[in-house]
Amino acid sequence: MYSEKVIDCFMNPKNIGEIEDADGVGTVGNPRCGDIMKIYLKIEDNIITEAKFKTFGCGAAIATSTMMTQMVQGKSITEALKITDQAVAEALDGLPPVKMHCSCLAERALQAALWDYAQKNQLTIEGLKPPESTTEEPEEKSIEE
Amino acid sequence: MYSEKVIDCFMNPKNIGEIEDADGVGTVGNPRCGDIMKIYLKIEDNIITEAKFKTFGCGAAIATSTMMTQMVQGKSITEALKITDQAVAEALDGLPPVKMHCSCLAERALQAALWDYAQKNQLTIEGLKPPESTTEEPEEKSIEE
Amino acid sequence: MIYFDHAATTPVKPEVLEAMLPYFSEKYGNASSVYKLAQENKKAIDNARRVVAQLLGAQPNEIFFTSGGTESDNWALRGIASSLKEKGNHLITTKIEHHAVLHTCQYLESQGFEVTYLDVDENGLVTAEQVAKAIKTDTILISIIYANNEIGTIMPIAEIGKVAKEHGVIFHTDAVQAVGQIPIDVNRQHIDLLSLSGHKFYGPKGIGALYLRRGIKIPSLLHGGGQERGRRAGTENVPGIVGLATAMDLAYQNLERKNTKIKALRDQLINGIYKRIPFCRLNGHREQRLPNNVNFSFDFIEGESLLLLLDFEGIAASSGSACTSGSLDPSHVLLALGLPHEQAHGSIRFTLGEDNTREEVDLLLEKLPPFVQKLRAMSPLYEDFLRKHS
Amino acid sequence: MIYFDHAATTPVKPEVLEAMLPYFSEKYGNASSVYKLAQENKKAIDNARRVVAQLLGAQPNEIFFTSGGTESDNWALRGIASSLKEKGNHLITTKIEHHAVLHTCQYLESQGFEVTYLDVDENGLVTAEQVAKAIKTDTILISIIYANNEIGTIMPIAEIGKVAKEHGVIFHTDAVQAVGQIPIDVNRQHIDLLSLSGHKFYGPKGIGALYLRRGIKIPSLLHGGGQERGRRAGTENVPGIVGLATAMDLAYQNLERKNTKIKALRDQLINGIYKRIPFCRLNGHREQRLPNNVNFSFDFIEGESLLLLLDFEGIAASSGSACTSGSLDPSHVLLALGLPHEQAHGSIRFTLGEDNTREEVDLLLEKLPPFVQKLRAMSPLYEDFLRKHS
Ligand SMILES: Cc1ncc(COP(=O)(O)O)c(C=O)c1O
Ligand SMILES: Cc1ncc(COP(=O)(O)O)c(C=O)c1O
Repeated sequence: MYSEKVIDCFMNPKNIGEIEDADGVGTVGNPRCGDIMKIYLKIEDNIITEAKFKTFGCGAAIATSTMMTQMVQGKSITEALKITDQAVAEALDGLPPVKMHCSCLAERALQAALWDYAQKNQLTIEGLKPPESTTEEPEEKSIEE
Repeated sequence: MYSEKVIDCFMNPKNIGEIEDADGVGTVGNPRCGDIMKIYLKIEDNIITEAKFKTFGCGAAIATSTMMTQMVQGKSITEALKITDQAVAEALDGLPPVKMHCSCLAERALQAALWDYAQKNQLTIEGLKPPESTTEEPEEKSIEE
Repeated sequence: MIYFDHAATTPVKPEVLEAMLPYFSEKYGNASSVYKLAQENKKAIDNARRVVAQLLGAQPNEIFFTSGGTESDNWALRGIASSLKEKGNHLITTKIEHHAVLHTCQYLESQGFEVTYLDVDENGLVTAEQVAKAIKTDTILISIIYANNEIGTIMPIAEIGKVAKEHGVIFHTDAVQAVGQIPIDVNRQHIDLLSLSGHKFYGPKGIGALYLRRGIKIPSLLHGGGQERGRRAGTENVPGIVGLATAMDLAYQNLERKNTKIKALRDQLINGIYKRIPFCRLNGHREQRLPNNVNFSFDFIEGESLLLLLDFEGIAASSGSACTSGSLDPSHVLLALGLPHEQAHGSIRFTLGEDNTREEVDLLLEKLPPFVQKLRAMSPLYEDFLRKHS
Repeated sequence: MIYFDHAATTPVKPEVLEAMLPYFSEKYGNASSVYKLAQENKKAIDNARRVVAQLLGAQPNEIFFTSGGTESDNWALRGIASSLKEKGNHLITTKIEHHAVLHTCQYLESQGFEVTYLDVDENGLVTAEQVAKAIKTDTILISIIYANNEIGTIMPIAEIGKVAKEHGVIFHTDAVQAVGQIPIDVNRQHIDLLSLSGHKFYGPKGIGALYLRRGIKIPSLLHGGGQERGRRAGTENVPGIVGLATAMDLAYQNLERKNTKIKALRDQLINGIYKRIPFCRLNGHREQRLPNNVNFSFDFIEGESLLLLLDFEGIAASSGSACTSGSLDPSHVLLALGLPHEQAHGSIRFTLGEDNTREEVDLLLEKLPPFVQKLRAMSPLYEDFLRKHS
């Protein structure tokens, strides 16, 4: 069901951990839907120099966390904000339909961390909205494709 | 589905044919239910000396015709009237449930032939009722056991 | 044994059984699970779905596996009835459907739906015009058998599909007898739902499929786990699904060549019977007919007794539909053609298969006349007939 | 591969496959036909029905073959609901039924029936008293799962059956997980309807049965030919039926000996996990539990990711019911036990089979702790927990 890329990112996850003095931290998801993603960012001169994560979730959630943190590292905030859930999923050679929400989660976790950074530094980052409650309700179960 | 006795009576039927100067002839059944049985009897001194049949019908109908005509031969009318459909079915080592109506048919064909004999000779035979219309409706189809 | 009852069921082909075998005891995983063993089975199912879809001109996500033709028919009719009951309560079908459709229609009538059962002509045909005339503003479904299981008559499906489409009415066809014998294209023929069953084309019993055009929603008939994309619950019968697809694929290989051969046997049998046996009649359309179907009424005799005589010579055939043998009712299909009861009771169906030979047909043609004669000699109907005409 | 997912499905036993094989390509006749080939199949079906009946303490004419547990459950519930709707519209079931029962109940609710979903205790048990209390004057059916597929808890079926009988309410049990593992007697346990499925006890997929007590009438779910004495239409899946009966017969041979062995492995696994892994909990009743079921919640981690790690070591297990893996919902069964969502998501089921060995369990016990540790190390929940307790 998973692509080899997903499996690889899951079996050999990168960027696991916390950043003690992170510039931005974002947590999304909730136990109810079985996925919690927490992203830590170091940001210098508008450039994301380091990204780490902790994730409670399925294989796809862990793989997208790995992929997302890899993709943002070295990117400017503006560039990082352009990374959509689609882009993460594509970089993983696709996700099964029932797992597409995991890539949304990664996108939202990143945005939450950037929002946290903006709040702390009293910045306005264009196009960045405040994260929805971190304990949002899960999307409706969708077995029907 | 059929016992060996039924198969034998069907494959090697006895007493097929007409009796030109029959003393009693009875026909029961109708094309609608797929069975027509016609029985010819020769009767001398209250004894059935000869019985023949013509039957349009399934294997069970032909087998019961054979069995019935064999069973009545040499019997007195009173004895013959005691031959029930159950007795015919038992003599055939049983009939499948959906085919039990065939043995009823044989019993009724015999009674119709005896009734015809009684009418022709203005006799009253105890326990013998006039045959129901020979074109009666079929019983309800019964797949449920 | 000589088997002339391929419309009742067919043997599983060796290649089909071989394709199925690994899925019983080796690749046995539950296709809904996460691990590898299960995922392999999921792939096998996906692949089977693709094969079935492609052979019908459909998309894989329009194919749903079921437990057989009966379930597909039940699901199609009850599904559409239930999902469109706000729109209307009228269904159109024919008098010569298989019981899986007919009894479902009767069930729907008991639930307040109205069903028009179209008459057929003496060959078992309905016309697209008849269908068009029967459509009312509250018609929600047209269900017409593709090819009849008893008499082999093939309906003008593409024309009926066109009428259905023009009137915006959903069109289901019970193609259980057609699939594997006739090329089908659900788009060109404007078919919205189609039922098929594996064991009719050398696949296994207990597996079938429903084609459901994308965009048409019907509720589940079997509720439970999320299998078949939430539409048909129940642990997937992987060997069955693989077997069905393999068999269907094989059936459509060299179809024309196989049909040429089978039609030749069929015509040899039809002509041979006409030549050798008086007072008989071919039932069903002479040309618009399944390549493998021969159905005759023999006057004055009853079908089952003829079947038994043939059986003792090792020849297997059927009187009408297999399911109804052993019941008292004469075939509703033959009655709908206008046959009198005694002729309906006196009909026999021979359905040929890929492995039947000229020699087998020759043998049948040799055995049949004396058997018919034997039964006529004991028939009171023949006696009456001879008396009248002597 | 090491297979610990026998509750999802089991491999077909060689003896079972062997018994089935002749019915694919040799004895392939349609069991409803008249001729010999078909009659042999009819005999095989009759024989299978006798075997199944005898193992349940039932009569052969109380057994109806279906396409699986799902169909049996759907048929039982909808059948009783439909035939008794004049008498009442209330059903009683539990919160931990399989979806085949649960979703059918929800369907019935949409049709105007009222359903009471009984709570279970922290071990997944309902009591006969709970059932008795829930019975109302318009209760027409009690449907209780015999043994739960996720947590293995065995319900007090005989006591519930007694309550049902005393109140004159019909009692159905979904025994799909119990059949083949636990001795069942429908009379002693006062069971009126019982569902079972072949592939759960080393039989084939796509075949099941419904036990229906003599005298109880339910309408058909699948309408069509007169198969299964007019109750369940569709050409009989002869290899499936023969396979189911053969497998069920084998399952009940030396049952006690096999269960002693499996229980020993189960207890080895339970005790081993408790010994090696902190912050975990056995789900389901410790004693009133299927011999082959082990279900653990591991705090702070999610089940599927643990499954994947195990899969890469060639170990197959399941998180909750196989059908719901891949959905977003945590198991409704675990939630009903009172587990918080994160623990429900973090549960794994190991279900043992006759061929599993001590060595395999040892291997699992060796692999499991580092995998759990690996996932905890990347879990934000574990991070929070450590922070709070440091
Ligand atoms: C035309 C037709 N429809 C439906 C069916 C039912 O298929 P099954 O018996 O495989 O359920 C059959 C065969 O029995 C058939 O010939
Ligand atoms: C308790 C229970 N009921 C019903 C079913 C459904 O059986 P099947 O998938 O064979 O239709 C299952 C297994 O999937 C089960 O475990």
